[in-house]
Amino acid sequence: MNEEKTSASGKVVGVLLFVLGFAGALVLGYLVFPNLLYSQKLQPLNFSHAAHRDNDCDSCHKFRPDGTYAGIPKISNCKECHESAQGNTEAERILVEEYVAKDREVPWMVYARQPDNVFFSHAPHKGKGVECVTCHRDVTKEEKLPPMREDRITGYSMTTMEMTECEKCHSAKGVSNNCEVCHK
Amino acid sequence: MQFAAGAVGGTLLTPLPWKLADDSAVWSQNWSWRPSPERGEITKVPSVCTLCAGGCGIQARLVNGNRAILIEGNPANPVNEGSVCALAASALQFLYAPYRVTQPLKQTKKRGDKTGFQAISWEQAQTELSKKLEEIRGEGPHTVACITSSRRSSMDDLWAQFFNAYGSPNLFKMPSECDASKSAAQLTTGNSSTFAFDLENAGYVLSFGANLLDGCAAPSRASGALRRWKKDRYPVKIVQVESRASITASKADVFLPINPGTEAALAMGIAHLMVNGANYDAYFVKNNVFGFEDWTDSNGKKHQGFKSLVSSSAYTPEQVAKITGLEPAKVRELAKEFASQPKALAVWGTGRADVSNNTYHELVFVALNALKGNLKPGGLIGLAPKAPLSELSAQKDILSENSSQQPRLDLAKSQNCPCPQNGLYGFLDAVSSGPKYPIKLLMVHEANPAHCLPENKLFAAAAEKVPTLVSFSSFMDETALQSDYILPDHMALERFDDVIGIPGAPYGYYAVSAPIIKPLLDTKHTGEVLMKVASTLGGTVASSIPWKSYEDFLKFRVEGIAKAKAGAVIDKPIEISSIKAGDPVTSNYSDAADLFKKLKAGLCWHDAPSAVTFDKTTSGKLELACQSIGKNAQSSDDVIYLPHFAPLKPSGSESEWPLLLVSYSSPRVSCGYLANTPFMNKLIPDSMLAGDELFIDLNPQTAASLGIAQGDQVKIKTTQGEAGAKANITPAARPGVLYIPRGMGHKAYDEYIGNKGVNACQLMEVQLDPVSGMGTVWATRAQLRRV
Amino acid sequence: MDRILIPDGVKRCSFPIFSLWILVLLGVIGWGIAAGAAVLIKALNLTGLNDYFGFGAYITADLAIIALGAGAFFSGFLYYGLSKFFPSLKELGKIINLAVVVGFVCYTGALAVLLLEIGQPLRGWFGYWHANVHSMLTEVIFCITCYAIVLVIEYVPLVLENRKVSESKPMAILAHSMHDVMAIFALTGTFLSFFHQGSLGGVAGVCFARPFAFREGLFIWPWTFFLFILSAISSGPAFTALICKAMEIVTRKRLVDRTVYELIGKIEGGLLSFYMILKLADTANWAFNMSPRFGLKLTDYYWGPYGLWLLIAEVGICGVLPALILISPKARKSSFLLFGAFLLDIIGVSINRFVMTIQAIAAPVMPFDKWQVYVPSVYEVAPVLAMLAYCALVISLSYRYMPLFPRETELNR
Amino acid sequence: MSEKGHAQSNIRLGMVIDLDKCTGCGACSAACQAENNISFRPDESNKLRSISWMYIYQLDNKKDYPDYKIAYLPRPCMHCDADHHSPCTFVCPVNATTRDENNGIVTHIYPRCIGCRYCMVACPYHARSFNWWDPTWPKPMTSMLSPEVSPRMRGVVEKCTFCHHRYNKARAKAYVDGTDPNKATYNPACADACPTKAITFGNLLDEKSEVAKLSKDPRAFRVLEKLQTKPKVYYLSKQDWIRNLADNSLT
Repeated sequence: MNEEKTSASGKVVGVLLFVLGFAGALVLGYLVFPNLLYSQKLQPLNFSHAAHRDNDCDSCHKFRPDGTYAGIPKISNCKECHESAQGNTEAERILVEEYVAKDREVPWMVYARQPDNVFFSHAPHKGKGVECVTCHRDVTKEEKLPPMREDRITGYSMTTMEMTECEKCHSAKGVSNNCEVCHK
Repeated sequence: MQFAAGAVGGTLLTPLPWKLADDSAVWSQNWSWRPSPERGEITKVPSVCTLCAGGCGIQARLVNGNRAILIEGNPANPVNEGSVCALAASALQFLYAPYRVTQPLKQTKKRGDKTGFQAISWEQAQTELSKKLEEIRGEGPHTVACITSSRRSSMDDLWAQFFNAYGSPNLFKMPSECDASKSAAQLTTGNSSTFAFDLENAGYVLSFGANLLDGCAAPSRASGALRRWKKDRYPVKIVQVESRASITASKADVFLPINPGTEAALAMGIAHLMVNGANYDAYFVKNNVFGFEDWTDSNGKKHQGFKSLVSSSAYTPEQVAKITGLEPAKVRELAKEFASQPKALAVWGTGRADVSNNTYHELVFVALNALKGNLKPGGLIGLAPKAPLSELSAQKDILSENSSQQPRLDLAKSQNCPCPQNGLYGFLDAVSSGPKYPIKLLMVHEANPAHCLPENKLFAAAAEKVPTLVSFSSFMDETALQSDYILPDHMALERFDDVIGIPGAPYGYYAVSAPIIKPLLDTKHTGEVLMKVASTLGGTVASSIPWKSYEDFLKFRVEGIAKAKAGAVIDKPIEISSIKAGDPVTSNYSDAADLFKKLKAGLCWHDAPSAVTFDKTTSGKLELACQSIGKNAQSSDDVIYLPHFAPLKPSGSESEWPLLLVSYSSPRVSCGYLANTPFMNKLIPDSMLAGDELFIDLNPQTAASLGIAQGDQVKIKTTQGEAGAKANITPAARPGVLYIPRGMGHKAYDEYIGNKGVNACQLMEVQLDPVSGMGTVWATRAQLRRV
Repeated sequence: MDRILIPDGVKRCSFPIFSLWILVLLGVIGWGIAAGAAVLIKALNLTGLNDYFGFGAYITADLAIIALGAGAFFSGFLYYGLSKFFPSLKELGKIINLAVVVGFVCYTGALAVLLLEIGQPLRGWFGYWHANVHSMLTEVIFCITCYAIVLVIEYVPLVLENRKVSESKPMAILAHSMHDVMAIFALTGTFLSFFHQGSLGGVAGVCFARPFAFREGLFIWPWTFFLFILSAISSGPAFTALICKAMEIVTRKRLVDRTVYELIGKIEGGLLSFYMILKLADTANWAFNMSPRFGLKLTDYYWGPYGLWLLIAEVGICGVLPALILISPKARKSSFLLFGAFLLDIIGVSINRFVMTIQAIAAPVMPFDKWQVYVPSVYEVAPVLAMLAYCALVISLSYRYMPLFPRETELNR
Repeated sequence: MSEKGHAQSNIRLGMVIDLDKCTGCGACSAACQAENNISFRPDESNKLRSISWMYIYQLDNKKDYPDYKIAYLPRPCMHCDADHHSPCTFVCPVNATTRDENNGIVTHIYPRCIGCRYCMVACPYHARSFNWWDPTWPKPMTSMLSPEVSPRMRGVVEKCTFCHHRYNKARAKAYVDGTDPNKATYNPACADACPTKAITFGNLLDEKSEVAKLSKDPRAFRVLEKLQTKPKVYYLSKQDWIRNLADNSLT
């Protein structure tokens, strides 16, 4: 412990070390950490929204009579056109061979999937005129499905809407923010 | 050190710690070991509940059509009007029960050894069963027997058809309260039907121990009746007569506490006062009742009539008071009230849905209602009408013809009964103690006699003598566990079934229970197993059972209704009790196919009530002197023909066994073929069960005399067996009487169901009714001491 | 062995004996940590808690230990705050370090136990982030945390005074400068502590559907807010004094002047008397005014093990009696009476915390409800004992290695 | 804000239970368990640790045989409408339990709950249950879990929600049908199940609703009215001994 001797250079080294630690932490926190936290998964097959542009959104993404939203269509919906292959892409082959032919549902991963404790109904949002793209990505020109990025700890999709976002819009529009409006 | 400080400072500025803290909380909100129910489209599928005989309309909620999540009442059904009971509300816990039998099993070790069950294919199971039946048939088909449920279902008729064609008389049903009603109806009216009560339209209800709200045979209907009685304006007065301050007693306006089993004495006492005071429907009695006055039989012999019997000194209010434990003044007051109330109805029961009553007592209640004129057309008592389903008739070959010479095994022994009925007890007794002929194969369908038959050791003793025991149970219950083969049926919600009438209901009722979901496991409809076996056996057995599927069989049965153009389908809510006997009900279906389609969609068929007819009796009147009893009678005493108070003495002496044990049923405990569900376990109060210990109810007075305190560990010993329990001291119990709930004490199933308390059936004594030969249960002599 | 760490001029027991004592304490702490870990891993079913007794031993122990730890802030308040006006309070400086240590251990210990108490410890921080400003518990969470931080800041200079540590110059400077600002912290702490002692009282007092605990109609609602502050300051210093006395007995040394004890006795006597007057008024109001309005009688609140003896013990034997002893200068002269009264005082306040936590929920409110009895399981007892052992451990270490008592050298010369 | 200390809307959902019709059969409670994914354990006889949103109390008139009478009192959450706050919502440190002033439902959100159990301490009706264990189901029975109610995790409190998920669904349907979502009606599972139709549910502020009429019936009472908790669950009985069990001073 001979502090007096090393004090001058020690200070410089100390500041340097501090800056190094500080910068290292920033790099770790902002660049490395997100990549560690989120996994990247590919959908079972590619779906090109752009290729389906001539259809209405509603012809696949529909409301059920009880007011609930069906979300991603079932294989029966795909089957209406894709009973047999419509082209020779790999995705087409997978769809027809693996799912249509075997009458299995495609295990799509939902980018906006909310956890079990959330009650979300599309009906009031649509009823109040909220556009799809307010919350979802614009898919009209999308050729390739983006990879699914899932939080390894929580299992949430990176693009799942967070509660604060819901609350912001609700309060801006004067809609109730009471817990049970969105939780079940 | 500086590096660390910098790193800490820097880290705090990045999202890392905050995101991790948030994520750990979010992680705790979505733990992977917490089940996440699959989402999807929710649909409703209507059906009819067949878990008990009540016939309620239900609807199931399904997710994506393949996962049932809820059973609700069907508002379109007139019986339950959208409601459900606790059992139906938890019905899915049977469907998804861990203790279901997942595929056919064959016992390869000792009976009862769970590890000895070997999975076999349906092919093998059916082949082995057919082969056995074929072998036995050559040696004498009457040595095959079956015990089936007491529900009213076409399955009963299919079994009967099979047994008739096969050639065995030994088909038995689990005991039911309706057995005695059937006997009484047979004796007094000559009809093979049961009495029906117009509960909804009664203006005054005098209930002799009927457990209307404590788990009766048709709980929904009783609940609906209670709702109507408790209306705001001019509510219906309810008087409950029994020994325990039960739920029904508490809901009643007046509770008359009596000694257990003495209800009929009180009814005789009321009749005594009505007759002596000439306060009865003399017109009806004079014109429609035989045996009220003294009568002469076909041999010209004179006999005493009911009038002279009931007005004798044996049934004075003082005598009745002595028997029942009531005050004479109470008896008088009650008699006056009952006689003077218009639309007064006397209902009765043994306090339990699953055991027969004493026939003479049954007759006493019929007589009391007859005095009130309730059995006249348009009266409050009718006969349960039958849906005109297509009749079955078996073709017989030489084997079945020959074996029909053989008497039913219970009759072989108890041939002294003048009016023999469903003699399961006689049968079991005969099998275990030197039968006239052996039983080589016993099948058990929709029944669990090893557990829920009072004095269940009789079944165990009989089963020991039977080389092959086959169970069709969907569940690994006590009986299935003891079987050599288990050929699991679909669970009730996975199969076609039907409901033919509702116990005690005056209106005609028929409903088809369609499956709500595809079978989950490798199970098979027992009806279809019978069809398959019959076709393998070939010949007349096969031609008697020509159907390929159970649905086809039901279609065939429904054709009968369509042919008769009878009744109508209820497609909008109606007040079914407002239909009177003889009211026209216009059919609203085009043909059999249309009718079946509607029934399959969960709608029910109904028809107007039918009045009591007396044209089938010898006298052409309501026979209070039941001449048919005389046929096999050993006694020449006139009283044997007449309704009278004739308690069957429990065995043991009062000095040795100073207490009486009475079992009771609770709507929160399933006590029949179906065990309790985990949901229902939650409903069991802590005054009934603590851990695995059952509570026996006793009066504070009884407890004081025995030196027992609340919650004490006790030993109960009856003439039939003994068990450890805890004491629950409650003023609901009559002094000197112990009460034990039924349906507890299962030994099979899983950790959620098994090992909870004591099975009442192992402690209760059964006595054979001298008229019908059926087992009756009311009280068993017992001792209780603190341990 | 550890000679160089021990302050100059004082005698301490031999290292092996000290190690043995520390090992015993560590054993208890280890046992408690194991039990606590089991609770965290296997969930709260291991405890004796149930749907009736949502609060149990953890909360009772926390409330009691925090009340008793109040000696820290109140002594600090008197010493740093009031001694300018009342010079006689300067005497308290002789024990103030111990008061800080006691406060520090009580609060940090309580926080650790609090973590076990909640069903979802990972979400514990929701209390700060999603706070409900109406909840008394929010106040408790905030104040306890803040005050625990203050206590850490107050405790650090003591550590820095260790002979070995203070050899380092920056440390000595730090210690010195921290001492200078200690008054500010002490007063901040006082404010925080007043506030949260009050909110702990509020926790029970605001349960307006729990007639046993609910208080209104006297002064500001919830009235228990002030009662809890008073009871805490009228017992906290007594607890510190009692610990000091215990240390004197164990170490067979004199650590503070007797005048300090008597001063504390005098202060506590006054406060306790004041508290008792209010408590009696409160009890009377509760028993004869509020409860009848809720349809209850005083006797409805007492049953079985939760008998009226609790009220008699709390207010009479452990309330009025020590108050009377402590306000009498003559009685304060007798060590037996003085320390006996301190003991009764802290038992009294502990009973109060027990009653306001456990009995408040054991007493049925619905007429058809039944009394229930709460029995803590070993998983609750062990962490609580471990917390006490932790307190003893820190106090032992502090005493051995830090100059806690400025007068120790002189008194034992 | 009104005098009551909370915003007023014209919807106040409430319930009336006719105790003279209730037979204690347990259908409401069983239906509630099925509807709300309530977990169960092999031994449910310790009622102090048994999760039940609709607990059925057995009342008795404290007389001797044969005057002894019992009655049943099903107890959902009372959804107290006390001024400013319900007893429980007042004390929750993390806003996990709140009262929706748009409809009066007292809600409890599991992902927010930290499990401090202060709300249970505050509730005099024992309407709240704690998850002392990890909720688990025998394997096949996970198939009967409803996706409309989220299964809980251990360490959180739960209670009756008046089946608010059904309300949400009814409102969503109203949007699709183009009707007024504020007029959407629904029944909780218990009211649907009741075999004697003893349970009536609806908007207490809608003068024409059955529930509003019954709540003003001379037979109507609430439990512990003296505590000013103002439950939105009313009971009906003609029998004095039952009515007297509503408040302590009456017994």
